[in-house]
Amino acid sequence: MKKLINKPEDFGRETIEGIILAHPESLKMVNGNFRCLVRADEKKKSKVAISTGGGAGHLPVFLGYVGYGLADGVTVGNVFTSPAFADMYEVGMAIDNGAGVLQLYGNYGGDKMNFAMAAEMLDMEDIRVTEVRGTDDVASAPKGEEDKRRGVAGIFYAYKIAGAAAEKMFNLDEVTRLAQKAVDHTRTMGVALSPCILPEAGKATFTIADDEMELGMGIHGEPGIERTKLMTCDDTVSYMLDKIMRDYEYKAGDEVSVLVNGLGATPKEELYIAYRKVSQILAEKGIGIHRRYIGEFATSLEMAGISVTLFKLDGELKELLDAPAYTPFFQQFR
Amino acid sequence: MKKLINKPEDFGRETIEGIILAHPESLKMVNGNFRCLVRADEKKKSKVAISTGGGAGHLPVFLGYVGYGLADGVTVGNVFTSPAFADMYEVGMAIDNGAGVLQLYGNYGGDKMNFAMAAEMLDMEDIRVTEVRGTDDVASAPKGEEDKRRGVAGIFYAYKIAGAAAEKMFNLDEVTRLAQKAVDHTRTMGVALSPCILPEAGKATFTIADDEMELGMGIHGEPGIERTKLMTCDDTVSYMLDKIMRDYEYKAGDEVSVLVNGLGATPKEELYIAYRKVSQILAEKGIGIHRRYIGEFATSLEMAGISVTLFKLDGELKELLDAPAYTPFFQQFR
Amino acid sequence: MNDNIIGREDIKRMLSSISKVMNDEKDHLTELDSAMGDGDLGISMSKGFQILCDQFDTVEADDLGKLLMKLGMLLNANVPSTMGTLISICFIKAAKIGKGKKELNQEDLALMGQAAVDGVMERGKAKVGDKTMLDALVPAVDALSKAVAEGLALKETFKLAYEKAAEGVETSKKLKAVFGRAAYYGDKSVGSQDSGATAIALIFRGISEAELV
Amino acid sequence: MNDNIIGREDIKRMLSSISKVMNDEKDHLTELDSAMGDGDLGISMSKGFQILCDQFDTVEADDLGKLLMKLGMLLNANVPSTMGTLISICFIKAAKIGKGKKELNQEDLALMGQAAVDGVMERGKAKVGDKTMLDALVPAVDALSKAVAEGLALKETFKLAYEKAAEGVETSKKLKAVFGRAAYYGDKSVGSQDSGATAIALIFRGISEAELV
Ligand SMILES: Nc1ncnc2c1ncn2[C@@H]1O[C@H](COP(=O)(O)OP(=O)(O)O)[C@@H](O)[C@H]1O
Ligand SMILES: Nc1ncnc2c1ncn2[C@@H]1O[C@H](COP(=O)(O)OP(=O)(O)O)[C@@H](O)[C@H]1O
Ligand SMILES: [Mg+2]
Ligand SMILES: [Mg+2]
Ligand SMILES: [Mg+2]
Ligand SMILES: [Mg+2]
Repeated sequence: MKKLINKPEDFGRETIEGIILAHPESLKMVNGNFRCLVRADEKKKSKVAISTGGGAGHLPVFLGYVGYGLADGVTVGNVFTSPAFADMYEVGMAIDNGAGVLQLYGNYGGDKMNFAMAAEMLDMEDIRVTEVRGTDDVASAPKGEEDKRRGVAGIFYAYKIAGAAAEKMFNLDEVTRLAQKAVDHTRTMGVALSPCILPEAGKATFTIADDEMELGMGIHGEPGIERTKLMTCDDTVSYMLDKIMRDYEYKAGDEVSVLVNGLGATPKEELYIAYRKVSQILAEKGIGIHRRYIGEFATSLEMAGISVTLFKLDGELKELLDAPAYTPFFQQFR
Repeated sequence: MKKLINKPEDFGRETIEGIILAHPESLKMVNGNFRCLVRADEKKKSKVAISTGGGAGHLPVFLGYVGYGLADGVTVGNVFTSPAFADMYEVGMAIDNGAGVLQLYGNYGGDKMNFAMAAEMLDMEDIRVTEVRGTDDVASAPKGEEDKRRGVAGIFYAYKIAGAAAEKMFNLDEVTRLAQKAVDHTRTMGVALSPCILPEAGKATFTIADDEMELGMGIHGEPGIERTKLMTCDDTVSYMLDKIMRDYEYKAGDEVSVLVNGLGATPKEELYIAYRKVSQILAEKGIGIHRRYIGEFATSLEMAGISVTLFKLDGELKELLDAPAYTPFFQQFR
Repeated sequence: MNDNIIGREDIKRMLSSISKVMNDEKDHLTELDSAMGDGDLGISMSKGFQILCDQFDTVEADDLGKLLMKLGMLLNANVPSTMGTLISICFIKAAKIGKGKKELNQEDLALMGQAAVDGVMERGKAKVGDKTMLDALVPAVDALSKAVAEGLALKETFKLAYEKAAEGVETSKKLKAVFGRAAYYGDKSVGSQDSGATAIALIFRGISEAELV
Repeated sequence: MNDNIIGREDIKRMLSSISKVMNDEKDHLTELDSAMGDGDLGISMSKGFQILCDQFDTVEADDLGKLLMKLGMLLNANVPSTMGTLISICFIKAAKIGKGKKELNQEDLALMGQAAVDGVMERGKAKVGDKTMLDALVPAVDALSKAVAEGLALKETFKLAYEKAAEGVETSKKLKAVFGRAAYYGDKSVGSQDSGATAIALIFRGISEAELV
C-alpha cells in the first residue's frame, strides 16, 4: 500500500484535522467532533439548512461542498462507510436556522438508513426535515428504476442548485423541489482504469488487468456494466455519452452543463482530452453547453478513471447554477 | 500504459484543444497555433506582460497560470520538453502592452536556451525583455548554488507576486525585482512514490520498489537526494521541512505561506494529512501561516507524491499575495 | 425489584449486566463474525456497552425517554457498525415510548420491544427468516409481550424473552443469509448461527441476569 | 552566380539543394542518431528543410535579414529538437548581420558564419572537441572566413567550407560526447561520428552543390 499516511486507523481523523487547520474561517466542528462539520461563517436566520454526509475517501465529496451557496453541514463517516445517525442529528441541530433541514446525500443503503433515523430524531425536536438523494449513475440500475441508482459526481449539481435556492431564502418545500429536480435532470456515467486502496484494509478494492477498463464502475469499486479492453479516450467518451443520451431526453437546441470528473489518479490533461470529445459530440447534436466543470469533483482515493455528467438546464436551473458559491474546495464567483 | 488518451502523439494538442473549447472566454491561441496561448480578455495598455512556458504534462503548470493577476501568455512544448523560441517570440509579441515583457519560467536547460533566443528576437522588435527563473527545489543543488536549482511547484508564488505587481501597473524593473524576490523567498522539497508514464514513450520514467520512496525527486523524475523505505506522512513532512528550514532563514515571529502540492495520483486526503503536520511543525517554531494552498499546483502526469513549499513573507509580498487572481485553473477572490 | 417498575437505576444495572456478558462473550462473537463477516462484532458490542456504562452518570435526564435517546445516540456515535446502528435504533424507538416518563411499567416495556422490532424492520428492510438479529429479537419481544399480557413478573418475563432469543439463535443456523456481509457467503452461511442474533440473545441474557432495584 | 553576391533567389536555391541532400541522406542520419541518440535527426532535418523550401515563397521580404529571421523561426517552430533549434539559432544570428540588406557580399557571409558559431556556443555552452555539431561548423566557418579574406570565389569558398566540415565529422569519431543524448553513452560514444556534425557537413554540401544565379 503506497500512501503518504500515518497509522491507517488515523487516516480519516487526520485528514479532517488538516482541513480544519487549513480552513478555520470556513469550516468548524460541532462539539469538537471531527465527524461533524458545519460552516464557520455567520448563520442566516430563516435560511433553509442543507445537511449532507457519507463515507470518507471522496474529497471534495462531501465536506468540500459545505460553504456559501452549497451545503451547510456534513457528517463524515469512515472511508466508504456511512456516518452514524447520531452525528447526522448533531449536524442537523447545529445548522438549522428555523426554516427546516434538507438532507441531501448519495443513494446508498447505509446512508439512507442513518439519514432516515437522523430525520426522525430531528423531527422530535420539531425541526422539519426533507430528503433528496443523488441517483445520477445511469450504470447502476436500468431506466425506470432511477430510485435504485447510486449517487456519484453529479450530486454536485444538486448541491449547487439547492444551495443557491437556499441562499435566495426559498422555503424548504421549494429548495427540496429544486434539489429533486436537479437530481432528475442529472445523468452520470463513469469508467475505472485502476482500483484504489482503503487505508485500513491495505489492499486494492478490485483487480483489473493492465489492458482492461471497467465501464460503469461505481465510486467504491462496485461492478459496472462490462469490462473491456482499454479503449481510446474518444471511444470511451462516445460510449459514455451514448449510455447517458439513451437514458434521458436531449435534443437539438437543449442546453446542458457538463462535468468531467477525475476519480483521483487521472491527470487533468486526460480530463481535457475527454472534454474535447464531449464538446464535439454535443456540438454535432446541436446541444449547447452552458458552464463546464472539469477537475476532481468526486473521487475514490487514488482510483484512475473519469466520469462524465450531463445536467440538463432550463431557465430556473440555469439561474441557480450561475449563482456564486464558495468553499475551500470549490469557488464560483462568476 | 493505462491512460485515457487517443494517439499518444496527439496527447499535447488534444489536451489544449479541450482547454480552449472549455475556456474560450479565458484563453485563446496566437495565429491558430495551439502551442501559443494568451489571455482572451481585454489587453491593458502599458501593463507589463508576463510570458511563461515549458514542457507539457504539469497542469496547471504552465498554462493554468495565464489569467488575471498572473501571467499573460504561455508557450507549451511537448510533454516534458521545452517549446520552441519562435513560438515564445510569437507569444511575447502578442502579449506586449508597450511596457515590456517579463519571461518567468522554470530553470531548465532547454527552456533557458529557448527563452534567451526569444528575448533576443523580441529585443530586435524593440520590446524590452527581462528574465526570472524559478529555482525553488532545494533538493536539486546545494545551498550557495541556488541558480542551478530546478523550478518546481513554488513557481506559483512568483507568478502570483509578479502578476499582482503587473496588474497594479508597476513598471518592468519593479515587476522583475518582485518576481526575483518571490523566487528568492521560496523553498520547495518534494517526494515521489511512483513514476509517471510519458504518452509517447509509453513506459515509466523510473522504477521504484513497492515499499520505497524517493526524497527530493524532480517533477520529471530527476533523481533526488536519497531513496528510502516508505516513511509515514509525518516523518516525510518532518524530513522535507528540515531540509527547507536548513536552507533559508526562518525564525519565531516570521510569517510564511504554505503550498502543499500533489504530483498527480496522490489523493487530496493525503495532502491534508501532510498539511496537518506542516502546520504543527510551524506552530512549534512560532512561525505564522498566512494563506495556504493545498491541491495540485504543479503535477507530473499521474506520478504519486507531494511537495511542500514555504514562501517567506514580508509586507510587500503579503499585499501582493493577497491580491485577487483568476484563471480557469486557479481562482483567488479573497 | 419495585412492583415490576423500571427506573433509571434499573436501566443502569441492566446495561452493566449486558456489558459484563458482552465482555465475557467477546471472543465468541468475534469468532462468529469472523467466519461470516468482518470479525468486528465482539469488539463493537463489548466496547459499545462499556461506553454506555462509563458515560451513564454523565447523562442527566430523569425523563427516561430522554435518557434512552441519549444512550442510543452515544452508542451510535461510538459504534457505527451495522449491529451498533441497529441496537441504537432500538434505543431511539424505545425512547419515544418512554418520553416524559420517570418510570416504565410492563406495558411500556412491551411497547418498547415492539417499537424496536418495527424500527429495525423499517430501517433494515429484513424480516424474520433472513438470518439476522431479527431471528432472535422478534421471538424475544413476542415472548415479552405475551408474558406482560399474562401478567407475569418482570424477572420471569425477561427470563422467557432470553430463552426465546436463544432459541432464535438456534433457528438461525438453518437459515441462509441474505443481508449484511454474511450474504456474500450465500449457501455457505447455512449451518452456522448468525452473529447478530447471538448478540441479541446475549443482550437479553444480560437483562435477565441483572439485579434490579 | 553574379559577382560573388548572394540574393534572395540564391538563398532559395541553396535551401532547395540542402533539402535534396537531407532527403538523400535521411536514412543515414537516422541510423547515426539511432546509435547514439533518439533517431529523430533524419526526419527532423529532411522535414525541416522541406518546410523551408515549401514555404519560401510565402515569406515576403526583400530585406534578407528579415527573410533569414522568418526562415529561422519557421524551422524552429516546426523542428524543435536540439539540432532544429541550433540551426534555427544560426539563421537568427545570421539574420542580424543581414538586417536591411537586399544582397549579401562575401564579407557578410563570413560575418554570418561567425555569428552563427558564436550563437551556438553562447546558447549551447559546448565548444570544439565536445563531439557536437560545432566540430563541423567551426572548421567550416573558419575556412569560409579564410577564403573570403583571401578573395576566393564564392563557389570555391563553399567547396572549401564543405571539405573542412567533412573533415570535422571524421575528427568527431575520436571524441567522447559530453553534450546531448550521446553523452549518456560516455566512452561508448568514441568511435562513431557525431550525427549533428554530419548534418552540418550535409548542409555545406548542399550549399556547395547549389546552382546560384
Ligand atoms: N438489514 C439488516 N437487518 C437486520 N439485521 C441485519 C441487517 N444486516 C445485517 N444485520 C445483522 O448484523 C450482523 C452483523 O453485524 P456487524 O458485525 O456489526 O456488521 P458489519 O461489521 O458488517 O457492519 C449480522 O449478523 C446480522 O444479524
Ligand atoms: N549543447 C550542444 N551544443 C551544440 N550541439 C549540440 C549540443 N547538444 C547536442 N548537440 C548536437 O545535437 C545533435 C543531436 O541532435 P538531435 O537529434 O536533434 O537531438 P535530440 O533528438 O536529442 O533533440 C548531436 O549529435 C550534437 O551534434
Ligand atoms: Mg461485522
Ligand atoms: Mg464492520
Ligand atoms: Mg535526436
Ligand atoms: Mg529528439
